[in-house]
Amino acid sequence: MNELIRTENLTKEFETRTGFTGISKIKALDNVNISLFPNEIVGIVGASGSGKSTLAKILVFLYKSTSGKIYFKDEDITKIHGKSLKKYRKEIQMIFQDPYASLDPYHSIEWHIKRPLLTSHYSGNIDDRIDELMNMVKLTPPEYYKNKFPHQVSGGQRQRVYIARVLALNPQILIADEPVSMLDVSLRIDVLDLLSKIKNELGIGIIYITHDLNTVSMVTDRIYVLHNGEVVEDGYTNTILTSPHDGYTKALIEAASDPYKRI
Amino acid sequence: MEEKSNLNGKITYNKSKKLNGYTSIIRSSLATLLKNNKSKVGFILLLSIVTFSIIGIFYTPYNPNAYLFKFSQPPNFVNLLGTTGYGQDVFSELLGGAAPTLMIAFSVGLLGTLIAVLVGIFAGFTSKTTNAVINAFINIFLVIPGVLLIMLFGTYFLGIHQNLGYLPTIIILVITGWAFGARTFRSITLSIVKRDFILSSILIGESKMSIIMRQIMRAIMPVIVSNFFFTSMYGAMGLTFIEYLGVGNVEQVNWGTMLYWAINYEAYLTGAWWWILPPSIMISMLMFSLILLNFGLDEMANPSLRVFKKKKRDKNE
Amino acid sequence: QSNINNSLNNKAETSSSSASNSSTIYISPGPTPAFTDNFNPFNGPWNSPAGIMGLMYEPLLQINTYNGTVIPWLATNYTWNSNATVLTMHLRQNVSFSNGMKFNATDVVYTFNEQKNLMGQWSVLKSVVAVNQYEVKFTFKSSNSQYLFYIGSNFIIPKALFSNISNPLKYVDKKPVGTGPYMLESFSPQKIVLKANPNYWQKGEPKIKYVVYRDYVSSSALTVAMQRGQVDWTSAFAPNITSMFVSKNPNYNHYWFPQGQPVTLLTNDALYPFNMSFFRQAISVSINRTQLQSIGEYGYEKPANAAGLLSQQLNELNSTNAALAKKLAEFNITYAKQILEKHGFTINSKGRLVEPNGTVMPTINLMTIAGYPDWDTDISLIAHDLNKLGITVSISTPTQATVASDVTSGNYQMALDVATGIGPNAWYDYSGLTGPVINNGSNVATNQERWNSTGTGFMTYYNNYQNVTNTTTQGKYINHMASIMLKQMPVDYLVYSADWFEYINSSIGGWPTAKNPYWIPMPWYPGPNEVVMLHLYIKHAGTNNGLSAYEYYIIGGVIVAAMVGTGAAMYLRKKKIRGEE
Amino acid sequence: MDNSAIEIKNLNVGYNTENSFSLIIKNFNLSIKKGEIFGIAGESGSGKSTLAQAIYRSVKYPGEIDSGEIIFKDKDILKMEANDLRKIRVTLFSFIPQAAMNALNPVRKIRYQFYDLLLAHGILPEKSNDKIFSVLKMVRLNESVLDNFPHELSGGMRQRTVIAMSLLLNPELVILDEPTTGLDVLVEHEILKDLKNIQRKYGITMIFITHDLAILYEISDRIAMIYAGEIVELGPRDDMLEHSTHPYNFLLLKNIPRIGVKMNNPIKLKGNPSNFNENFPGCQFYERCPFSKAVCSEKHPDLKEYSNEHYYRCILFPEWKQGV
Amino acid sequence: MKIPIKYIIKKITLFFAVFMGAITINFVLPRLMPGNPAQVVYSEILKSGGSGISPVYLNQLEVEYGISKAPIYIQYFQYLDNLFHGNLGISIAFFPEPVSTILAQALPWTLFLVISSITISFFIGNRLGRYAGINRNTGKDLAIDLFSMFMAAFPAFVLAFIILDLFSVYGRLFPIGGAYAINVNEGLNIPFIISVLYHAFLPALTIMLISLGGWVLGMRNNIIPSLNSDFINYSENLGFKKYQIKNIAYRNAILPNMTGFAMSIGLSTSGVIIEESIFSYPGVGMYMITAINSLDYPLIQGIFLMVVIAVLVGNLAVDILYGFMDPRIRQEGE
Ligand SMILES: Nc1ncnc2c1ncn2[C@@H]1O[C@H](COP(=O)(O)OP(=O)(O)OP(=O)(O)O)[C@@H](O)[C@H]1O
Ligand SMILES: Nc1ncnc2c1ncn2[C@@H]1O[C@H](COP(=O)(O)OP(=O)(O)OP(=O)(O)O)[C@@H](O)[C@H]1O
Ligand SMILES: [Mg+2]
Ligand SMILES: [Mg+2]
Repeated sequence: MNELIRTENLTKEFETRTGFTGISKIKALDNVNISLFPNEIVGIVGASGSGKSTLAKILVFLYKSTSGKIYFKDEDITKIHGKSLKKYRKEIQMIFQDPYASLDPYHSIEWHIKRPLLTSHYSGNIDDRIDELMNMVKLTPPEYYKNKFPHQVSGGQRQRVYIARVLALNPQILIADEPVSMLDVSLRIDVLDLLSKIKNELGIGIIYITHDLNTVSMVTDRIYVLHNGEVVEDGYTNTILTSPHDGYTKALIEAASDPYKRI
Repeated sequence: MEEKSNLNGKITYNKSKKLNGYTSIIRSSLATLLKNNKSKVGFILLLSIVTFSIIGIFYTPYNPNAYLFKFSQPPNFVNLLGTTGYGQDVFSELLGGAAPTLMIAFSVGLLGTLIAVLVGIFAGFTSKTTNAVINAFINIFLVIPGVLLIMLFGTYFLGIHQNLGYLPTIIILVITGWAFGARTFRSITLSIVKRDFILSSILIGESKMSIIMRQIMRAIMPVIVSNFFFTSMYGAMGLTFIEYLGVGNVEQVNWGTMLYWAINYEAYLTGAWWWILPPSIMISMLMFSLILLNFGLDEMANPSLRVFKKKKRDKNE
Repeated sequence: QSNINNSLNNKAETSSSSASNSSTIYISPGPTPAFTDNFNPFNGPWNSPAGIMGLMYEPLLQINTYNGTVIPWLATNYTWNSNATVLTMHLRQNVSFSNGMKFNATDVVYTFNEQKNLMGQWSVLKSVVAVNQYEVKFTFKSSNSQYLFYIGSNFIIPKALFSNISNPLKYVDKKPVGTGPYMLESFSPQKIVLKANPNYWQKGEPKIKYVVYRDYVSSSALTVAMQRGQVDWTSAFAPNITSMFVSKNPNYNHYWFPQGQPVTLLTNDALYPFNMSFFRQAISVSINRTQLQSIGEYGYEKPANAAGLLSQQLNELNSTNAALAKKLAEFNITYAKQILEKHGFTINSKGRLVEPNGTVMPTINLMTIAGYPDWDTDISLIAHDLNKLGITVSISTPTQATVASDVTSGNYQMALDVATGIGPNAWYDYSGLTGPVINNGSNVATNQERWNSTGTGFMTYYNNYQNVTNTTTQGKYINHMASIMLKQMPVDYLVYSADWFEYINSSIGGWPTAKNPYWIPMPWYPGPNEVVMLHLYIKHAGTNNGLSAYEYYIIGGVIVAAMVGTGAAMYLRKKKIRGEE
Repeated sequence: MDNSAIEIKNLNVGYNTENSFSLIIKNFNLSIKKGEIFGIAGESGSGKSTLAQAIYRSVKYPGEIDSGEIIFKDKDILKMEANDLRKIRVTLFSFIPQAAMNALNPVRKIRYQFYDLLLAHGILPEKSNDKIFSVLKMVRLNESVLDNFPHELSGGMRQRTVIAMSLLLNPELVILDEPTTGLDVLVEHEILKDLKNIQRKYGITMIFITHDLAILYEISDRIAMIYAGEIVELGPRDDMLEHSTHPYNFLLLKNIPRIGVKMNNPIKLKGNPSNFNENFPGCQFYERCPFSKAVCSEKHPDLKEYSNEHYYRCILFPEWKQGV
Repeated sequence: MKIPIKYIIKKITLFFAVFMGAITINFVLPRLMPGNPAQVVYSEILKSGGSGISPVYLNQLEVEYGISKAPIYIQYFQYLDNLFHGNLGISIAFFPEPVSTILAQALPWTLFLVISSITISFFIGNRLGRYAGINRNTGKDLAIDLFSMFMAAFPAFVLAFIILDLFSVYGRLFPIGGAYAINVNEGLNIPFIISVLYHAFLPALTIMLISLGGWVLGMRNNIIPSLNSDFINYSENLGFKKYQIKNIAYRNAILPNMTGFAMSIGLSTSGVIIEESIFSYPGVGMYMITAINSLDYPLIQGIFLMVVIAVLVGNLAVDILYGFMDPRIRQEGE
């Protein structure tokens, strides 16, 4: 099977001006090559500032890459814009880190799920589709939640509302940028389970971004370890977690918390 | 599971059943507004001024324009607030002049806010360069003293348009009064646009227009209302100012022209307080009511200013 | 150089303040923002403060525009040739400029010729030549007996000082030198001090040694200054002069408001319906001038007569003309309607005026200058009055500049403004109304009402008037002109503008009054004000205004002490707060 | 009890809201031993921060301490004069609040913030540079941070600065409210290690509050789980880990993903967090407990002793445990 | 102290952009006004009896006043060129005084009045606001709030008239106008200084009262969140003394008011027009009114330019100062 999405030497530099003349560049991504297949969850791990969010935003074209290429189903989409960008965006969606900020506080939950259906000119019965989506993310019964506003539901539920919202577009790829790091332990599992479930049921490819190696081990098939914008290690999750090669990976594993350990 | 209050009991589910459309938003914000004592007073004050002005449209004891009485009479039973130095009835002028004054204040508020919102949101939502250009443009208007512009434009309009009624006045005030709001809206939009829920809407393919109308406008609603109040205040003050400088339409009756004539007659030197004080007090009441309303809005938008009465309950309860 | 100047100035200041007790008059010509440090006579007599030039520069003759009295001044007498084409001025000898230079015919010739060259003034003069050192001959291109007034009132400029200056018009003259009774002593934008000219040709004059012009920015500031006796002589408008000024000190505070030029309702006579003289007449009688006086003009400005003469000159009219002039200026709406109905106009059921051809009279615009509250009130009153005649009037108040340019270019229907000329007899009153009829759209200087007098014979009398110098003949001509005017009424006269004049006679005496109207009294009127000035004398020492230097030092001490005290208290309090807790 | 560093008795804390006063911390009793790291865990909204603030008597309006006693050094903190309380802060005990990265004055250099602190406690700053240096060394910060503004430091450095300030005057007791939340994993790990070292070295008593159970178990000596403002389980760390007596603790532990440990369909909590209903007569955890039975909704359970120093608040124990 | 260069460059660029915009408006506006000054002067002379004058004189006046008939863009470049050489032209109303002389004479008075009164009102307003904010929701707070709101709500010129009336016309405590007494000599001597202070008192008081409200309410609304902020809570936790805490809150809350300060110095420079004319104060405001009435373009433009520069420089100065005072800005830029 072919990759859904693949990057080739993706590099991103941010420019910051210093002094009168100097322009200093921060390399947020440095020749990153990743790929994602349908029906798999790929993890991107790294500490804060390693470029994880930057990568995600480039993939959904919220940022432009400095160099490198992006292939969507073997088609070079690095330079798309306008209509074709809109079309591409239907295929790739992003889940944000903070479920408290990613939903519009002034709109009901139903509105959030309905909008993508309207913008993508969904042909079937919209109400049925909303119910279907809400059931899929286990916001049941749908009627109970539809007219609520984001601040009236828990963080985990918000994240699920958000997932329903992006699933409404039938994307082939989901990018989840630390989707559970703001959630309580008791809610994390639910959301992670949901991600696995939609992967299995819909065959979607998911890029799961996190700094928490614990959750990575739970859901991902493969991981890329990102350090200062570079992929320092990649491979099957189990292999890497049990026998890491890179020092940085080792440090990450060492720092991962575990109630059975003692500091 | 029962519907029950969540999140510190602040919002109850049944209240939010059908909170759709702007009217209900306005209604509910009004309710929040009126919870605040200061804005409640402001609202009542404004309401009474508006009522006063509406009465003035249909009824004044005497013709406010006609010179019917002895000059400079102090208040008495025939002329509740005395007469002007020209023999007009001050109370009739005050009553009849209310509606035009409010009309100007609120038109300036409305138009000024409209322009400010359009420019501000546009600036906040376009490319970096356009944004910078608009920012400079806004700054030009902020930096150029309004008074000078009022005088210049005022004289200009005096010169060219003679039968436009209050239109020139309103135009001048809008020209000089929109920039403050635009700056606010620009920076608010800039910060909102970076928020995840707007990014999310971009990603799901919403058009810019839809985002502006459905999300940004709604998010900045309290600011819009507050800006409307402020611009209206500017309109009321600006009107008096324009009239004082004599670059308005001094033949029409409103609170500004009342002051113009009173001051030209040196009413304060002749001791005709009944001529100069009523319009001043009415104008400041109008301003005052708007300021008070704004207080409530501030607390709405900025919860840290909010206070509740202590309702500590008995611990045995 | 500048050092000397400075020390001079300082000396002047101290001497002026010491002198201020004894022999000083405080003048304000009316509210102005600030005085200008330029006394170049080529810029005309109107430098700010208005009137000051008249105390430093002098004319050949002093002519009273109210009644035509002529006082020989720098000229001792003048003669006309028979057909009034040559005017000879005999100059006063032993007159010198304030710097000691002698005054003689060269200065007069220079003044007129230079003004002719530079400003296009005196174009009616063929030549100005000195017959000898004290005799100057003015030759006119045609008969021009009435130019005596203009020539006589012109200030004479010292040739010696100006002939070397390349562009006298743009020259900033900070050290004026004239033949007048005063010299500039010190200048600041808020205060100008003049000192008596020791070389003045009228021996013993001026009796008052210092003149202080004080700047009052607003009329209210001036009013208050008047109330407090801080100005002795001024020209200020105050809505209720008795309560605001006189009553504050009834023994000393006085006013006299002689009637000046009439305020006119300019009608654009080139336009329908104003091209019909009966229509203009009808308008004239439908205006309630008493109301204008009492409401618009605060009771000060009396209704004008329809002939348009200064009230001081009304005695020049014969009885028929006088009666008609009175009648046509009287409010009589029935008469107005009669006039119109006679010419086929009707009034419809809605009370609107209908033209003979059946159309309703369209709305007419009436404008006047914004910021003149009395005129602004007047036009709304007039609009009201005309409304009763069935004419809808819209009023507008643009800026002075707009009114000026609209009126000169004929871009108006009706305008409230001053259109008459001013001079010592009735002929001048008509001078503003005559002139070539020029199409609307191009600029005119006079005849802004665009009155076409052909066929009325008016211009014959007007022109002939200038050919004669005999007053009886002139009187005949005036009455001919007046009767034509009354029939034609090219403009409608409304009220006489008041010549504001207030004075305080606690320390200074000799003022013109209604009972003794010996001269035009306004301090801003350069020329006439000199005559008044020379009549004034000190009765006894005036009041001191302001604090003495000692008082200032005491106040200074108190302020410093208070500041130190507050500072110390704040410091101690702060220390206490920090020490606590 | 000589051994106790601080003792909380019958503490009730709540918030004034628009319509009512809602109790968050209810009848809370706890005694903390000298020299231990006492961990408090609970989900978001369970009242951890409220409790911490109450202990330090720094609850801010609309929050309010309703009643109770907090005995510290034989005195009731809640009844102390405000100025006396001020004086013992930082000198005897200190509090590092949640989101401490924002707790530094943004417009003042770190150095002067240290000086201000010294001044507040009547110490002349000029002579105390050594003290500042040593405490910075303790938290492994370079002296150069003194000349920086807070925004010039990374989150971890700011966090360390705050810790340093709180430790400056050698307090015996330190309350830390989520000291590492929001920090990078690696940094978090380091700070935790440092904290533990400091604690061990100087014998400071620490109250450590977090919602991250894994971290709590890594660092604490004793642990209290709170749910809806009440202790639901309390005991020594090892006991709590091995012998959970309350379903909440048990399930959370089970739900923590761990490297290399495959979770096969763990039993999950039901419902949503912070759905607390003060007036509910039964067990507050009833709605979320997968083992709950009808009895649970009827009577509010009391805190019972399971073994030495190990308490739990559940009617169904040990019944439910047999089901797993 | 590190210099926030990026921030300063940004501000200076904006400064020049705004400056160019302002001077262009300055060029265009007076030219939009109808009528021409020569005509006004000419018709005045005509009416005041100077009938010896012919229409040639009108052209003469136009040339003298520099009323150009060249195409507008050429005039614009001439204008820029003149500006560049510091040549502001010659006033028409005060002909032939150069505009720069008039400005040199008027501006110091205006600046003195504005800067002193705004500074005092800034100081007092911030203090009052601080007091109100610290004692919020008490009677004191309400009293201060209502007072300052009322002041802000009252038409400025009416307030000026009332003050003039009370203290000067009827009260006779203060002079009714002018910048100094008639009998003192200009210069650095005690009578002059005291006289100047004495005369400036009422206008300054008016400006102060008018602008007070803004500072009070601004400060109050800034300091309340500041008092609730994390770093204040933390300072309390550290056992800071009360005055230390108030100072910390105050210092953080005053920053936003600082920008307002620059703005208002500039804006008041023109806002004092009213106060100046009511109190007969010889500042630019009075000249402005005359200039507009007599269509004195050069003077209008000169004043406009001065005021705009004053506002801009004030803004720039405070912006830059702000950059130093609020260290956060140095990095973020805006
Ligand atoms: N808009 C931007 N402008 C300049 N630099 C940026 C920008 N966005 C990110 N960076 C820089 O790029 C680097 C990578 O940032 P990124 O947000 O991708 O990190 P991350 O791995 O997502 O971190 P975190 O775990 O904190 O979210 C950082 O050094 C950051 O400072
Ligand atoms: N200002 C407030 N007004 C009303 N209720 C509040 C306020 N602050 C907190 N609460 C309520 O008090 C309860 C406990 O809050 P607290 O901050 O102590 O929780 P927490 O356990 O520290 O949570 P987190 O892990 O999110 O920090 C919550 O239900 C919260 O809704
Ligand atoms: Mg990130
Ligand atoms: Mg907390």
